Amino acid sequence: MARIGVFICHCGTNIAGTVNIPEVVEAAKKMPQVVYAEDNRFTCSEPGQASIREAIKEYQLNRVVIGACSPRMHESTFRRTLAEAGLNPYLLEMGNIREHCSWAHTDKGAATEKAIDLLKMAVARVAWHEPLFPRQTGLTKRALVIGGGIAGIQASLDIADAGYEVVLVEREPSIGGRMAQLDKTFPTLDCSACILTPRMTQVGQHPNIKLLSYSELDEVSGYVGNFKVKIRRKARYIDETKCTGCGECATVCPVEVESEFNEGLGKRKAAYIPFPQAVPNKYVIDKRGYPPCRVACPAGVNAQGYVALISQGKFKEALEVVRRTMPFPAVCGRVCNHPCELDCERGTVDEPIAIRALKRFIADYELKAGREKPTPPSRTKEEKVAIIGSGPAGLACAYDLVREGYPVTVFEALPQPGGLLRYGIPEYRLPQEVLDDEIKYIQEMGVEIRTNSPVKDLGQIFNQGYGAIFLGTGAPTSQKMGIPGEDAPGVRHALDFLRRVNAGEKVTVGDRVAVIGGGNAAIDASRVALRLGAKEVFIVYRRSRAEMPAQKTEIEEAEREGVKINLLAAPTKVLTRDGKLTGIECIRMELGEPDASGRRRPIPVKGSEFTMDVDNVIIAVGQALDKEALPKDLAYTAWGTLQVEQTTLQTNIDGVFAGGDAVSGPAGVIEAIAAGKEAAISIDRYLRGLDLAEGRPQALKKVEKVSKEGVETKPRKSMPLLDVGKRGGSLAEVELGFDEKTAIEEANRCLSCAVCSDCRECEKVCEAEAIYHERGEELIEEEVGAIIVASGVKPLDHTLFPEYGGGKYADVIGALQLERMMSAAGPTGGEVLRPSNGAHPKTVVFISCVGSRDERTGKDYCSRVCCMYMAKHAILLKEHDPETQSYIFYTDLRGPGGKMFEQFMWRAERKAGAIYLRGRISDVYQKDGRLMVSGEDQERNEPVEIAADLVVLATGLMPSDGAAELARTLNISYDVKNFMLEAHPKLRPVETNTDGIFLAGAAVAPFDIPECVAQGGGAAAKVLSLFGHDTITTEPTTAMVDALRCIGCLLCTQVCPFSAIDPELTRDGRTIAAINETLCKGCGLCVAACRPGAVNLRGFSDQQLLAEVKSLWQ
Amino acid sequence: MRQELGQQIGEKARELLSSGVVECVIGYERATDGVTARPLFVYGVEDVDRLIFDDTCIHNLTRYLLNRRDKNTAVVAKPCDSRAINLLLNEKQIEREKVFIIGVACQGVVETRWNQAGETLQARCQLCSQHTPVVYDFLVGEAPPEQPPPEAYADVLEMEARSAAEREAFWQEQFDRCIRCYACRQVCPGCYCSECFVEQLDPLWVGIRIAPAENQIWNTIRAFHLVGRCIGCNECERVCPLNIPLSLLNRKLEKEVWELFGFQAGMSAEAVPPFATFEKEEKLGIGE
Amino acid sequence: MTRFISKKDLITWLEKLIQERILIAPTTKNGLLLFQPVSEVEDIVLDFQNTELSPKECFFSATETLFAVKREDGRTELVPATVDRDTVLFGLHPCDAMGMAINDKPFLAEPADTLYGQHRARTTLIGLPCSKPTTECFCTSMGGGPHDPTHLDVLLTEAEDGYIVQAVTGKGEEILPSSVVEREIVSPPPPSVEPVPAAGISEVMERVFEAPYWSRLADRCIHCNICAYVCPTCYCFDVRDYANGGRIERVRSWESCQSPGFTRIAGGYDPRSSKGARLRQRFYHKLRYFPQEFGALGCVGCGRCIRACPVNIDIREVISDVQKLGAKIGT
Amino acid sequence: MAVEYQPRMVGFLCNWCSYAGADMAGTSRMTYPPNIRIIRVPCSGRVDPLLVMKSFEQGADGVLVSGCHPGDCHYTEGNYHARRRFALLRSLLDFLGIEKERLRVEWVSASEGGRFKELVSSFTEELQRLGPRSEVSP
Repeated sequence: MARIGVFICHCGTNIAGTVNIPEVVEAAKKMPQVVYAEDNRFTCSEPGQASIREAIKEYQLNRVVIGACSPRMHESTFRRTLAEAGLNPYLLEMGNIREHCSWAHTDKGAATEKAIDLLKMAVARVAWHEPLFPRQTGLTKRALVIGGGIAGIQASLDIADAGYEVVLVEREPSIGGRMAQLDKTFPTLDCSACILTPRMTQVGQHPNIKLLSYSELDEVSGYVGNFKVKIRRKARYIDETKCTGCGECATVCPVEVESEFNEGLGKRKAAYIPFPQAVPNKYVIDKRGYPPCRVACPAGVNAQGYVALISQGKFKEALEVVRRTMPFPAVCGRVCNHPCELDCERGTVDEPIAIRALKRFIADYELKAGREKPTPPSRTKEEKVAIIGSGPAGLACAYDLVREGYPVTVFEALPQPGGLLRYGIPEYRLPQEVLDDEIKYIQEMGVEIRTNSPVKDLGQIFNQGYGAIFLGTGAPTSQKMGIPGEDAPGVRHALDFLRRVNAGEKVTVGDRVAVIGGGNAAIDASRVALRLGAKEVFIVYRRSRAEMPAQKTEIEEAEREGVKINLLAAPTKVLTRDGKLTGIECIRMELGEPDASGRRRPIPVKGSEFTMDVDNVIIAVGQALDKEALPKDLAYTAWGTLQVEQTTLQTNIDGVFAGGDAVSGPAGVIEAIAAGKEAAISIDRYLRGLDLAEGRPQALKKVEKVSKEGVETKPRKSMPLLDVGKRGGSLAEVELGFDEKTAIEEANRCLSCAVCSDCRECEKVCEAEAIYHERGEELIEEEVGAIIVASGVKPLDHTLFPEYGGGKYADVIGALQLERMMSAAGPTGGEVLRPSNGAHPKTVVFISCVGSRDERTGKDYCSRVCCMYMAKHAILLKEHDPETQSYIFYTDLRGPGGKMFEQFMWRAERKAGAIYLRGRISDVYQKDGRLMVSGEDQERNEPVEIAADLVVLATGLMPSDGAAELARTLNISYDVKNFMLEAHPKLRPVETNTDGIFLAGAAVAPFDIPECVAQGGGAAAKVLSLFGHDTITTEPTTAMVDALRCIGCLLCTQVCPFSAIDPELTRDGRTIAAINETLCKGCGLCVAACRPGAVNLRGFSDQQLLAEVKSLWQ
Repeated sequence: MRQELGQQIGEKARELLSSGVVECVIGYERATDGVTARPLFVYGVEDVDRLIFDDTCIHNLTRYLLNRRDKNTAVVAKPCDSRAINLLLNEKQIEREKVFIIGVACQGVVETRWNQAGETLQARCQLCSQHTPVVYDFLVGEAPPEQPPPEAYADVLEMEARSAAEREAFWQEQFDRCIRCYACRQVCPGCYCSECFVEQLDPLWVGIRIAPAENQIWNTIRAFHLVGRCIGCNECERVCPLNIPLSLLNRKLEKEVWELFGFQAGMSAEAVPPFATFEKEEKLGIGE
Repeated sequence: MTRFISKKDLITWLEKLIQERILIAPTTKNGLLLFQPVSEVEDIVLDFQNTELSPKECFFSATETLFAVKREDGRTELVPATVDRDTVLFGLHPCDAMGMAINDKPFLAEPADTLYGQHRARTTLIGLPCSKPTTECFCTSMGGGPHDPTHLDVLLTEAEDGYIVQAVTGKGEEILPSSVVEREIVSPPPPSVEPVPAAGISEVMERVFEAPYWSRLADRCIHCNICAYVCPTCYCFDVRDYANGGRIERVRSWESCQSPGFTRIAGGYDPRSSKGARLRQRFYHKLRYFPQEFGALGCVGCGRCIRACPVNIDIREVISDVQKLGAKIGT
Repeated sequence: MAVEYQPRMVGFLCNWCSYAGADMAGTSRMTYPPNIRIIRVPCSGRVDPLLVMKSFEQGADGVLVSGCHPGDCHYTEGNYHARRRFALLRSLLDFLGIEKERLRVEWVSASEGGRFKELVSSFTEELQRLGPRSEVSP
C-alpha cells in the first residue's frame, strides 16, 4: 500500500499568485493513498527540503509527489532529498504546476483546477513507481578514431600521448586527409605539407597507435566503454609488413589511371601510394574485380593484362600473360570469335578494343623475332594422363595438365595434330606453319603427341597405366540434309572438302557452286571454292542474315570476294541429269516464332519453289560426332553428343572426361579450349582424390563500375587485309596483322576496367616478395571504449555546374585542382597551367559560393573556407606569376574572427591586386580559345564580362562519401545534409547523443584547419575524461521484457535505435526478446511497438501512464 | 476438377506421411452438413481419402501451424492463406523447414453458412488478383486467366465519403453488438499473442465488460494491431457470429498502408513491415 | 374444447403488453434474428427457426452490475442491483424454455443468485411451438420436443386464423387477456426431429475421458467463445470490481471455459491449459457433470453451437463418436 | 450567453523537446487555454495507441502527441516511428467517425515555446469548432 506525501510549492508568488494553494492542498489530502499534504514557500530551498525529509519520517511516506516547477528543473534536486531521507530516489513524481500551469494561465479558478488535476495525475502515477537502481559497468580504455585527416590525427595523438591505445582507421591508403592535398594554408601561408607530415609520421611511429589504412568501419556493436567494432581491411594485395615502399611495383605497372589525390589532374599507377609522403608508406594495388573482357572469355584469358602490357611495348611479357591461361595465342589471334570484344567497355564509348588482333600481334611478334625454347615444367606427378584427340580442347587440357606436373600423352588418329584447326580451317585464315609453331610450343612444354594413333578401347589405355582420359575427339563429320539427290556426285560436304584441301589433296570445283548453310564452315567452304577457281559461289541459307551464325567480318569478306548469299531459301532437291549434277531446287522461306535456339524458325512458303543451276553443291548444315570412331560404352545425349556431368565434364565412365565439340556440338575454338581447361581441373582433382564439383563453376566477379569520364573517342584500328584482287587462286592469309605502332596505339585505347590488369609484372620485381594477387579483403575485430568520428568533408564536384562551364570546358577547374597544381609535389610540379593547352594563365576568374549557399543543390549553408582560400589563391597566383590578374566574384565576403582573416583578404586585393566583384555569374562560354565570364557587378550595377584563361570554381564543402552510412552504422544522428549531429550545438559540440561516440572536425560542419585541430583535441579530452573512470554509470529507466507475454516476433529488435534488444532462448525453448540494459537508453519505442505488452519501461511503464490517463476528469 | 484437387492433395499427403516428411497434414474435409467444408488434420495415410478441395474450403488453415510449431506439418494453403505463412515467417513464429506448403492455385471461394454454399464467389475473391500462392512447396490446381481487378476498395471509399457523424453512428451500432467471443482473434493467423491486451489485468487496459466503450477499444486496437499484417483472408469477418464488418476496417488500413508505404502484408517473408522501419523524408500528413 | 385467440386479438394483446411491461421478442436487426425489446408489434418475427443468440440474456446478461458501492462521509454502503420492471419474453421455442429451466438449477440452487431470481420471477414466458426444426435440431433426444410446453408459462400454437392458447402455469394464466375464447380446434401434430444416439451418453462419457479423441477433436477448435455465448445453457461468468468516475461497482460478464485463460489461477498455473482439455470440458459439463449434479442433461438440442461454430465442432457427431468409442472401450 | 464549451485535451509530450517546449512557453509567460493535461513521456515513439484510445474513452475531446522535429529525436528515430504509427491511427479513428483533427501529432522543439502556445490555442479552437464527442454509453 502506497503512503503518498504531497508537497505543494508556492515558489514565492510564482505559483501562489495564480493557483489557490490551500484549495490544492485540501484536494490533495483527499486523493487516493495520500496520507499527508503540505505547502511550502520554496520547496527547493533547504528548509523546504528538510520539511520533506521530516514528513517522510514522521508519516512513513513511501512515495512523494511534489507540485512545483518542471521536473526538468528540479527532479534531480528532489531525488537527492528522497535519498537523504532514506527513500529510493525514483519514488518521486513531480506535478509541473509552474511552467505548465501558473505561468501559462491567468484565470485563477481554471489554473487551480488544472493544478489539482496535474497533482491527481502525479499521485495516480507515483503509486505505480518502483525503486530503481542505476547500474555500473566496466570499460575498455582504448579508442577508435575514424578518419585520418588532421582532426583524426590530432585526436589520435592526444589520446595516445595520454597513454591509451588508439586504433586509427583511414579509408584511403594514406592518412593526411584534405590537408595533405593543400599547398599552403591561410592566412599564414604555411606550407601545408610541412606542418602536416611531421604529425603524420608521428602517428605512423607512435607505439600506442594502431594505424589501419585502406580500411573501413563495417559494424559496431556494444555500448559506451564496451564497443566491439568490425573493420574491413580492404584488399591491398601487398603485404604491409613486407612492403618497403620502394615503388618498383609502380614503376613496372602498365596501368595508369587518374590520380584521386591530384583531383584527376595527374595519373597514378594501379600499384600506387597516393603521394610520396604517404603514411604508411606502403603500396596498394587497385584491383576492382575482373575486367569484362576476361569475364566474357570462356577460357578466362586475361585480355586486359596483355593489352596493358602491349600498350607499354612489353610484347614478350604480354604473350606470357596469354600463355598463363592457354597455348594458342596465334590461333585465337586469328580465328577466335572473340566474345571479349562484345563485352568490351570501350564499346560503350566508341568501338571495342581490337583484342583478337592484338593477341595475334604479340604471337606474330614472337614468331618473327623467334622465341627461346620454353623450359618444360618439372614433372611432379606420377599418374599419366591420356588425351584422345589433338584439337584445341585436347591440347589445352594437355597443356594445363603438363604444367600441373603430369606426364601427358595425346593420341591423334590422323597423320597430323591439330584436329579441326588443322583440317577444318582454311589456310587463308590460319596458315599451317602458324599452327605448327603453336603445337610445337606445346610439345616443347613436355606434351607427347602420337599421331596416326586411333583409340578404340579405353580399357587398353587404362591398362597402359594411364590414370585418367580426356576425350577431345570433336564433331568431325558433316550432317546430311535428307533431301533427294543428296548422294549425287558433285555433292560434297564442307568438312570433307576443307580437310582434303588442307591435307594438300588436289581438289577441283565446277564453275558454279552452291554452298548450303550459314555458319563459318559454309563461309570457309565458299571462299575456298572461289580460291579453287569457281566462277560463281552461292550461299543458300534458310533464315535471314541476322540469324547467320558465321562471324560478321567473315561474311563481309566473303561477299567482297564475290560470294553471293541467297537468304531465306532452302534446298528441297538436288537435280541431276544422266547421273550428273545440274542444279538444286529450292523453296523460299519466311520466319515464324522463335525456336529452342531463340532464332526464328523458318517456314517454307508454299509454291515458291525455284531452281538454281550449279555444278557443285557443298553442304555445310551441321557437324556431328563420328560415333563409329569413338570407343564404345559411352553415353550420349538426345542431341547425339557425349553425355557429361556439366560442371566436371565427367562421362559415364569413371576417370574419363570429355569436352569440346564432342560434348557441346560445333562451337568456337575458345569454347573448346575452355572445356579442355575445365577437364584438366577435373582430372587433377580426380587423380588427387579430391571432390570434383566443389566450388565450381567458378564465376569471375565482374568489375562493377568503370570510369569513362573524360575518355575521348578514338576509332578502333582496323585490320589490314590482303587486296581482294590478290586473293583468288591463292590460299595466302587475308588478314595481315597489326604493326607495332598500330598495336600500341590500339592497346592504349583500353579503359583498364579492372584498374589492376593482373599482368603480374609487379610480382617479378618485388624483391620483398610482398605481392599477393590472390589475397582478398579481411575483417578484423577490435574492442574499444570510445569512438571518435572524424570522417571529414570533400569539395563538391565542380563538373556538376555546367552553368559555370564546369565539366564543359577543360579550363574551368575546381579550387582543389588549382591547389594541386600550385603544389610543388603536384601533377604540374607547382606550375599553374591551363589544362587545355598547358599554357600559363594570365587572367584567372574565381567564382565563389558554387554549390554552397544554394538551395538548388540542397547545400544552403556557407562552406566557411572558400572566401579565405580564394584570397590565398589570388596571392599565390601573383607570387607564381606576377603577370597574373585575378578576379573574384563573390556573394559576400566572410572573414570572421581576430585571426587576420579580414586583413588577409585586404592583402589579396591590395597587394596581390585581385579585383573583387560582387555579383553572380550569368554565363561562362568559350570564345577564341578563352573563357568569357559574364556576370553583374552589383556595386556598380553594371554588367561585366571578363575574358579569362582559367576559371576556378570555389565549390562548397560537403560530407565525405558514405557519411550517412557511417552514421547509421554507428547509430548516431546526422542532419539532412549528412553532417553529423552534435548532442547540443552550443554546449556539447564534440559529443553525440550516443554515449561514448564523439565527433571531431569537418564531419560536423565545414571547419578550417585550426577548428578541426581544436575539435580533435576536444574530442580526445572527452575520451580521456571517460577513461579517467573505472566504471560507467547508466540510467535505470530501461526497458524490460515479460518473458511469459513475449511472443518472440522481435519487432522490438527492429525498432530499437540502439540495437539494445537481442533474441534469447528461454528454458522451454521459446525465442524471446531480451534487453541489454547497458545499451538501452529508455526511449520506449519497443514498448509502444509491442502488441502483447510484453515490453515495459521502468519509470514510464504502461501502468504509470495508464494511471495518469485514468485519473483524468474523475 | 474439384474432385481431382482433393485427390491430388490426398496423394501428396500420402507421400508426405508415408515418407515421414511430415507428421500431420492439415487440409479440408466435408463438414457434417454435407455442404460446407471443415478443417481436417490427417495423421495417417488411412485418412487421406477424406481430403477434399473445392470452393467451399474457405478456412485459413495456416493459423493451426502455430499450434504445431515444433512439429513437421503440411498445410493446404490458398493464395490468400499463403500470405499468412510469410507473415508468420517474418514474425519468426514458424520455421520454414518445418512446414510443407501444399499450395492451391485458387479460382476463388464462395460465401458459406451452415448448410449453405453460395453460388457466386466471395466479394474479396472477385477483387483478388493473387491466384497463385506466394509461397508453396507443391502446387495443385490451375490459376484462372488474369483479369484486370476492379476497384478493390469501393466499400472503403463509400464509407470514407460519409460524414464523421454517420461513420461514428455506423460503427457504434456495429460494435455495440459485439459479444467479445474473440472468434475473430482466435481464427486470425496474425493474432497469436499469448496474452491479448484485452484480457490483461496488469495493466488493465480494457475491463471484462461486454459493453460499448470496451467493445470499441477492443475492435479498434485489434484492427490497429493488424496494420501492415492483415493478409486479407477474411476469417475474422466470416466467424463473427454477429456479422460485424471487420474486414472493412482491415481493408481500410490495408489501403492506407499500401498508399503510404507501398506495402502488402505477407507477400514476402523478408520484406520489412511498415511499423518496423521508416523513411526520414516521408510525408504522412503529420507535422507538415 | 380448446382455448383460442385470434390473430387480431393477439396483436391487441401484445400492444397492451408493450404498454405495461417490457416485451422481448425475436426481431431482425442487421440481418440477425435476436431477442430484443420491441416497441412495435409488427417488428416481431413469428415464423422462424432459431434466433442467433439464445434468450438467456434476459436473465443472465452479457454484462450487468451486481451491486454498487456508495461512499459518503467515510461511510461505505453496498447497493445491490434490482429488477424493477416486469418483462414478457415472447416467442421463444420450447427448447429455449427448457434451457432456462436448466439454468435455473445452478442459479437458483441455494445459495440462490438473487438477481437471476428476480429476473426470472418478473418475467413471463409466452412460447411458440417449433414448427420447422432445423436439420441440426435434436431436442427430442435431449428430453424436449418441438411442441413441449413444459417450461413455458403460455404456449401459443398457430391454428386456423389464430392461436391455440395453453396456459401452463398460474403466471401464464394471469397474463392471458379476456379475448381468449373457447373453440373446437385440433392442434397440429409436432414435426419430426432427427434423433441423436444420446441414450446412456452420460455413463459412456465416464469411460472415454482419457481417450485421445478429445485432443484430436480440439485440433481444429479455435477456442473462441462462440459456442458458449450462443448456448442457452452455458452460464459461466467472470466478476470484476470497477472504479470509475468515483463510482465503484461489481460487474459480472459472460466468460467461457473455452477461452485460454479461463482456469488460470494466481501464480499462472492453469489446470486446463491444453486445447483438448478445454474442449473436452465443454462436452463433459453438458453431458456428464451437469447430469451428475442436477439430474438432467445440460443441453437442449437447439443446434445453435453447431450452426455457429466456425470449424464445425458438431455436438451430434461428438455424441455418436463417444458412443462408438464407448462401445470399443467397453465398460 | 452560454458558457463557451471547454474541450478536454490530453497531451503526450516527449521529455526532450516538446515537454521542454511547454516549459519554455511557461517560462516566457505565454498564456494559452488551461484545457490541456500534459503527460510526460520519454519519446513520442513511446506513446502506445492504447494510451490515446484510453484518453478518448476517459472523455478527452482531443489528444495531442508531440515530439522532436524529424531528425532531432533524442533517440534518433523515435519520432519517425511515432509518425508512422499515428498516421495510421488517425486514419483508423477518422474512419470510425472520430475526426482526424481530434488526434494531433506535432513536432515542437525545446526552444519553441511560442509554437506550443499556438498549438494548444489552435487545437482548443479546433475542438470547440468540432464540438463535444458523442457519448459512448458506458
